[in-house]
Order: sequence, then C-alpha cells, then structure tokens
Amino acid sequence: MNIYQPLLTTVTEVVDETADTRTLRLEFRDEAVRKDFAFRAGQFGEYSVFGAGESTFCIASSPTREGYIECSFKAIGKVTSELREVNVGDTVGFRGPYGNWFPVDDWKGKDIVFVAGGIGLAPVRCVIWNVLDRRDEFGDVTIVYGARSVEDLVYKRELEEWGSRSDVKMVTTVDPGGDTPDWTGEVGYVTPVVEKTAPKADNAVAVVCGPPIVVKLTLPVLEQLGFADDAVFTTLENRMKCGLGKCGRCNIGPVYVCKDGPVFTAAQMKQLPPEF
Amino acid sequence: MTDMATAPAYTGVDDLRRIARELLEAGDVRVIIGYENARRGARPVFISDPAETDKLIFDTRCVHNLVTYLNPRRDHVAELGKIALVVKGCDVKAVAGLLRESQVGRDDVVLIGVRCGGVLEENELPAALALTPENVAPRCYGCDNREPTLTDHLVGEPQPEPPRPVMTIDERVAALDGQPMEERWAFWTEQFSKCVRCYACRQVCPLCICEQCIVEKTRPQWIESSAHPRGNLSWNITRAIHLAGRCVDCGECERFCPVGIPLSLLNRKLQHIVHERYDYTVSDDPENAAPIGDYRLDDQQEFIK
Amino acid sequence: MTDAHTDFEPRITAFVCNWCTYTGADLAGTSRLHMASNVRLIRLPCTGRIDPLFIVKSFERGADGVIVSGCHPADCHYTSGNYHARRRFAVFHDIMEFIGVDPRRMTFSWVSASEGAKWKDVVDEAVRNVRELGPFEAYRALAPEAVEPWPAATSDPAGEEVAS
Amino acid sequence: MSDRYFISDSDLRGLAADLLGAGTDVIAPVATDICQSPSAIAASACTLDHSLVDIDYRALTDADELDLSRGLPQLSLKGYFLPEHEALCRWKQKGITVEVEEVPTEFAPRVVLAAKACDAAALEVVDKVMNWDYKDELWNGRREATTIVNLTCPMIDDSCFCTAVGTAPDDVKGADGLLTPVAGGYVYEPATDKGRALAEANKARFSNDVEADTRGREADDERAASRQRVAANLEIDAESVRDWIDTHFEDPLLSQLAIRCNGCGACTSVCPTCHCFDIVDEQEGVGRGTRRRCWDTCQAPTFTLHASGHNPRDDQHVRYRQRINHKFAIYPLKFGEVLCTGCGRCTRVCHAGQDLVEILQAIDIAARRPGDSAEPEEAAS
Repeated sequence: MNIYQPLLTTVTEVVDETADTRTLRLEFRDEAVRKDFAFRAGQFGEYSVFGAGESTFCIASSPTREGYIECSFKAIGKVTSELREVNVGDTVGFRGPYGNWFPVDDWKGKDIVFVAGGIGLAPVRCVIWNVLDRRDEFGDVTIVYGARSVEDLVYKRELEEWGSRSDVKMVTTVDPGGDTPDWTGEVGYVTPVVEKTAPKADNAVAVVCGPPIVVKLTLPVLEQLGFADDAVFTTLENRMKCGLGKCGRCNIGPVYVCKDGPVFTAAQMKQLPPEF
Repeated sequence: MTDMATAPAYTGVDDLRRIARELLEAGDVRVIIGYENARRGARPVFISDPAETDKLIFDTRCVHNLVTYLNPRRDHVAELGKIALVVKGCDVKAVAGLLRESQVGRDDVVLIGVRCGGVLEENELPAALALTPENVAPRCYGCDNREPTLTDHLVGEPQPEPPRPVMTIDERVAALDGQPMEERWAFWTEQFSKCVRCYACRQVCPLCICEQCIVEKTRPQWIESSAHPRGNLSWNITRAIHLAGRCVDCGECERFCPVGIPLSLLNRKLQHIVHERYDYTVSDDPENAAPIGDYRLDDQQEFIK
Repeated sequence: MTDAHTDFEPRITAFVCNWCTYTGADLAGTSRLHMASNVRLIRLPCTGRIDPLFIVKSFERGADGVIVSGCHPADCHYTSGNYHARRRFAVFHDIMEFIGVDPRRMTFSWVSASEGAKWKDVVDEAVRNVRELGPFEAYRALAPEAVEPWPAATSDPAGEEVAS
Repeated sequence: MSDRYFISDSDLRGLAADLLGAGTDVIAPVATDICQSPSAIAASACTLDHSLVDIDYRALTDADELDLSRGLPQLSLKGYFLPEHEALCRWKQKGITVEVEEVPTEFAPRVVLAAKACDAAALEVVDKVMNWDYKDELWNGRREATTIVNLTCPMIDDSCFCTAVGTAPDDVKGADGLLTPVAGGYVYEPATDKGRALAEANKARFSNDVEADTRGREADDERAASRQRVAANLEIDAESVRDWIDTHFEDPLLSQLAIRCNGCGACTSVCPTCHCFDIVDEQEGVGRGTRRRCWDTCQAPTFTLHASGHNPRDDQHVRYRQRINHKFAIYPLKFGEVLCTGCGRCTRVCHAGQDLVEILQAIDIAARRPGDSAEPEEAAS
C-alpha cells in the first residue's frame, strides 16, 4: 500500500451542524486500524469520496475518544459537496494523521483560552475535548466562540454542554439580527468579546482558530492582554493535495503547512512571509 | 533555411519610438508594450520611462501577439496603468475581438500599428532575417490586414507581400482532409497524446478570456486534468471549438506549445468551417458579430435529420 | 461490415429537449412503437443547453453513439435555443469529422412532440449506423485504464454494480 | 577514475540491442517529429518547420532508434519517474461500499542510455523531497529499478548553465555511469554498483583497454572543455542568491523580472526538477475509477486556490516569485540543494522571453550589492 492509498472508513453518524456544515463520524473498516489508529489534537487528514477526490480537514474529534474519528466541513467545493451526500453506511476514504499538533502535554497546570470563529471551532473542539477529558491536569478553561448568527453556531449540543459545566467559562457571541430575539449570549464580533472577557495571560496559553480575519484581528488583542507570542497557537489552512510534503502547493515561503504545520505559534506566524 | 540574408532595417522604427515617447511624456499612457532586442532575440518589453523608448524595435522577429497582455485576466499588467500597444495587422484583429466581446473599451488602450510584411516562424534569433518561403510564418501568407484601420497610429512604409511558404496552412489542412477518417484519427490522437496539459495554448491566447476556464470547473469535472490521451482529446477539441469564429490566427498557441502540437491546423479548419457555413471571416471590425452566439433562420442544417 | 457486429449492442446516449423530443419519445412509447432499446435518454430543458462536451463526455464514458434532438426551427420554447444549438453543432460536427470521428456516431435531429414515429426512425437509424460501425474502440483505446462497460441494455437498471 | 571501459559506437548500439533482446526497457534519446511519426499522413501535414527534427527520451523499440547526434530532449527524464499521470489506487463501487485496489510499487529493471547530466542530476535533487519524511514508493521504486548512463554533454547553447547551479555537463550525479565521446566510440566510467554491474553483465561490449595517456586523456579533455564552455554562460554565487531571495520576499525586482510571464505552465512541464503534482479521481466507465496523480503547475491560479475563493497567490508575478523562490531559496534551505540543474529548457520554451539566465544574473548582481535592493540594472549579457 503506497502512501497515497487511503484507508477505508464507514460512516456511522451524520450530524447537521448548520444549514451548510455537517459532521461525519467515521469508523475504520479494518479492525486492526480501528484499534491502533492514534493521532494528536490539531492533526489533519485527507478525506475522500471515491469519484470526487480528496479534501483536507482537521480531525475534529478528540484523540481521547478512541475507535472513531470525526470531521466537520462546509459543502463548498467539489469533494465537500459530494461528502455532504454520503449517508450512514457509506464508504469514505481517509489518509492521515498528518502534520504537527498542539503541544497539549506542555500545557499541564496552565490556564487555557480558546478563541474560535465559525467552522474554526472544529480543530479547537478536538483540543477542548482533549483537555476536558483530562480536566484536572489543567487550570482555568475559557472558550470564546463567535459565529455570524445563531444558525451558524456549530456543535450546538456541545456548546450547551460546555456552557453548563462549572469548570469551563463559555462565552458565545453572534449577530442575532431580528430572527433570534431570545438570544442571551454576547453580541458582535468575536475580537471585542475576547477583549471584554479579558482572560488573564499569566501562566496561560491561547488557541485561536477561524477564518483568516478572526486570527488576524485576535492575535493583537491577545498580545495586548499580555499573552506571549509563543503562548498563542493557531492552525493555518492552505490548499493541500498530498498532505505529505511533496505536492508543493501549501508552502508559505520555506514553511510547508502540511509538515511544519498546521499548528503554529504567533511567534512563528510573525516569521512567515506575507503570502497566506 | 537556405537564405540567411538579414532583413533591411524597418523604416518605421524612429516613428515608433517617437510616438511612444510622446505618449509617455504627455501622460496619455503609463506603459508601452512593444518589442525589444534581448539575449535570445526579440521579445516583449514594458516601457514606462520615456527615456527608454529607444529600446523599441520592430522587425521580422517580432512574432508575438502582444494583445495577450490586454487580456483582462492579467492583473499584474493592468496594475501598470493605461497601455499603448504595438500591434501588427493580425494582432489588431484580436483587439477587435476583445472589443466585440466587451472585454476592453476602445479608450482603454492606444494602438500603435506597424505596417508589416510578414514575420519569421521564430523570434529567438540574434538578427532579423529576410523572409523566405522556408522561414516565413506560414500564417502570414495571404494576410488580409496589411493596412490596419483600428489603430490610433500607423508607422512604417507599406511592406512587400510576405512570400508564399513551402506549404501553406490551407494546403496542409487540405492534405489532412484528403486522408481517410482513420488516418486523421490516428494523426490527431497521436498529436494530442503529446500534450502535457500546461495550458500554454490557453494562457497566451489573446482571446481565451474566461474568468474560469472550463477545464478548471470541477462540479462536474467536464475535462479530466490528467495528461492521458483521453483527457487531452477533450481539452484540445474544447479549446479549439471555444475559439471557433473568434480565433485570429496569430499562431501563438502553436508557437508556445512545448511539445509541438500543430494547433494551427485545427484553428484554420475551424476558420474554413465558419467561412463556408456562415460566410464569416475574422476581421479587425469590432462591429462584425462573431458567428457563434449569432444565428440566421435559414442556417444550413443538412446534418440534422 | 454489418455481419461482423451482429452480436454487438450499441450503447447510445440521447440528449433531448424537454419540450419536443422528450415528449415525442414519450409518445413513441405510449403508442407502443417498437424500437431499438439501446438508447439512454437524458432530458434537458433545451438543445441550447446541450454543450458539445456532453457528447465528448459520453464517448469518454463508453458510449458508441450519441443522439442530440430538440424542437424544429421556429418551435423553440425559448425562441432561439435551437438556432444557437444548430450553429454550435454544425461546427462541432465538422471539426469532429476533421479529427476523424465518423459523423454517423453523432445523430442530430428535430423531433416534435407529435412525431413519435419520427423518433422511432431516428433511434432505429442511429442504432443501425452505430451497429455497422461497431463499438467505439478507437475512443476507448485512449483511456489510461480499461473502461468498464455499461451494464447491458437489457439488464436490470438497478443492478448492484451500478454506482448511485 | 578507478575503472574505465571503452565501448565502440557499434557496441553501444549493440548494448542497447542486447538489453532490448533480454527484455529490458531501454530509454534513450530518439529523434521525434510529426514529420517522421508513424502516422502516414504526418509528413504531408507538418506545420512546424522549425521543429522538423526534435529529440525526446523514448523507450526504444529498436536499437537503431538511438540518436546521439542531436541536442537536448524536449522533455526531461522526469516523466519516467514521475509520470505525467499515474494511478495511485483504483476503486470500485459495490453496492454502497467501495473496494480499493492497490497499484504495484515494484518496477521492472530498465536502463537509460545517453542521459543528459542535468536530467539525471535532477532526479537526485528530487529524491530529497520524495524521501524527507514519508517515502514515496512509486518514485523510489522507479529510481531503484533504473540504471542511468549519462553521456558527456557538449553544451546545447548559451542558455545552458548547469555549472552555475552545482552540477556539470559531465556530472554523474543521479546517474550510475558516464560515457564520454572519444575517437571511434566512448569511454565509460561507472559511478555506482549499478553502473559497474551494467559493464560486467555486458562484458562482450566493453573493453578495459583505456590507456590513460591516449583515450583516457581524450575523455578528460573533452569533459574539461565542455565544463568550460558551459561555465562561460553564467556564473552566480548560489548561496548569496539564496540568501537574497530569502530576505527580499517583497522586493520589486522579482515582480519586474516576471512582467512578461503569461502564466502558462510550459516551463514547469519541461523542467526536470519541477515535481509539484495534483491528485484527482477519474471515472473509468460506471461505478469504477482511478485515483491519479498528475503534473500540476505553480503558475496556475488554481494551484493554491482555496475552496472559499481566497487565493494566497492570486497574481502572476507572485506565482512567478514562488517558482524562483522554491528553486533557489526554499529548496536549498530545506534540502541543501538548488532545485534547478541548469538545463535551460524553461528559457527555451518561453517564447515570451522570460529568461532564467538573465534573471539569475540580475539577482546575483542585486545580491552582491550589500544592503541594497533598489533599482536593478538589467544584467549585461
């Protein structure tokens, strides 16, 4: 089996997160793979629908939940549109895990702040569960999550669960418009909400994920709050094909996002040439 | 090539440089796109400094159709500002094509026409050669736009007619047409099988102006992107028919093809088809509607049951 | 020539317009006209919607012949779709012939909603032509891998090998 | 230098015949041209007078096809190791599930004769990216199965610059042996075990009779002369070029140098070191298909286009910068080698006049002007 051949998985659960975002739970068909497959929070894979091709997303489930993986995606391209058509029992190909990961083990004893926008919650969700499943190893956990509207919030059941936990500070913000007048969370863009929430930077790390604009605007706010550049983590996304550091399209200057990333610290981001 | 005589100096070069300098000095345009002499022969040059207009040349090596740089997809050229373009009679037809399809406005560009007596097949020569049947670009034979009308300026003296090439493109098309169908299939599939799908033919074509090329559409994937003979056939047929009645026969697709596919035969055949069926000849008159996208109630339909 | 391919059942894709030929084909069916069963019908709003690439794609996927059929001139539901199609297919027909594709593999016709009998004739003639020409092996030979044949025309269309 | 063999003209052809006879594929330069193509009508339909005779690496069907008299093959050897398209796996729909079939990663032995040094060296350069972490079995399988014999190159034209990027016209980098033309035949110098095995397995064709002061010196002289010829074309300091590019990401010089570029991918297709690829699924009939990798080009806007519509390289001069950057800075920084072997094909196929020799000269000059990246002078040629 060459490095480009996918493992086969069976879809065991389909969850519609929003009108255009869907989560699939995938179980490896091969029992040995199911048992041995291991990954770390932040890594990604190449998911494929046979006949449409491969698409790259992070593994959205936690490495602490074994026996399956999950992916969340928006149906906007060729593969994701086809992936949206699959049902429970269908076959999906998977290659991975690829790339680096969030150094969760190094964060023991520290406070953790998660900031996510839109579907950017997918890679963060993986870390959140990873942390919550080992809750007593870490300090305070703060989650600031924003989406365009209430409709666009993903992982709604989990947002509720996190919000109801006493050991998590959960802040959700949207632009409720007129459609959801009973919205009780924060209102507006995620960046000012981070500022307002003002998590303390002392002995803390931050994880920021979302559309480029969310990352771009949030990093300076965290810097202001006193977070050091090497205590702020984010994931970059670029178009990828191989995921293996060969096909040559995901690089930002000398950095191959698929191999040297997708997880970068704010300090590393500052070193990158402006081409992402 | 038997006769390696160099071509006499082009008489319009001084006028060309003067006009270019005046246009830049007056601020009428920001950049002149013309030809220069470089390490490997004649090539396009972009001049924005009036003092550099002396770089401009015109001779039989100036093969390129510079209208390709007017293409609205060329962001990095558009950024330079208003353009004055050096054009031959054949090139002007491509400008007419862009005007016809509302891709540029006539006031967006200044056209400096050069009276042309034909060009060589290749530009990569240290000096301009006099044209001979062996070295002339076959497309120049029978040129019907030696006195372009669409230009803003026209330089140079009237030139002699280009020589008749050893074998004209029409003769080659006729030779192919005279072959049995299986032979034609063998010929074209062999030619297309060489294709490496670099899309140079599309990129240099002054009239390939689609925002998104059909070959880049993935939903559905109409044309397979792997360079196997099957995908290559789809690509090459599609490229050709998308230019039916639009191709100005500048030959750039064939010249840029790194594997030497004789695309001008396909292009010429399509010109014959639209001429025979719809009496259409591509010209530098932007008002002359292209045949595809137009129709007559009494169009031929002998192939329809 | 004819004898050589008697065992061969041509696979033919037909791209038809919704307003005329599709209805005409329906009429042929409800009139119980007996005709060759080698044709798979794909209904489109108008012949003006039929890109020549549909034909190329059909050959790529293993078709031996293609039919394109729509409203007669002056009958187009959208006024002029068939006139545009006529020019497009004239050019396509000629260039394919130049490239070496036998034009008998490509049938173009005008069949109105009332011409069930003409549809039968068009189909029978197309099938006869393609049967004479034999399988389009020359096109299939361009494939990088062997092309899986379509399920035979007579088999159950819900056969388990068929992709959804 | 330790072992040298002599092989005559006729024995070289005989070697090709022996190998073919034994069922080994032999890849070598062959004259190709639409006017000599097997299809009968090509001669009457040939339009490209200037390419009447071209040359390309082909699998020989007959030893007589071997053509050592002409220039640089149109395409490099790349396609024999990273084919224009190749199957990665095949799939078949079975009801609602899918079965996947593996493709072989072992390949039959084959021999490349009379490779250009630039083409063979490119393989060793690309070996790095194919093995820096994950091992590409398809590439490696073909590499292992192939014995490559170079032929000392006399230099093609003034766009050759292999000596400026760390290789040479008589280099054996990436190859297993070297032939150098001398009177009546060639001196053969194996460089690897595979190269020695080729001579040993075909002893009848090779003779050990290479006298150091005659044939040996003739070969040495020929090699030295060709190195000198190429060196006259271009001389740069690859390290300062690398550092300059790395530290001048937004320097206007790079976009000025890209101005003529049409954004066609011809340069990347003909390049022996450009290895970027795409992975696509293609149907073969109904319910069955192949996942393929095929060549792709960084010069196409779709190369980096995100599904969201965002494109990190949305402008042609940015894509051109990527190509220069990848070859002369990114790859050297990451893998210690320049991703270019100076074959000059990109320059020759670019009829718009993008000239890598001139571009490298310009960057070299900029790099030598310390602390300054202002208005570049066009390099004198």
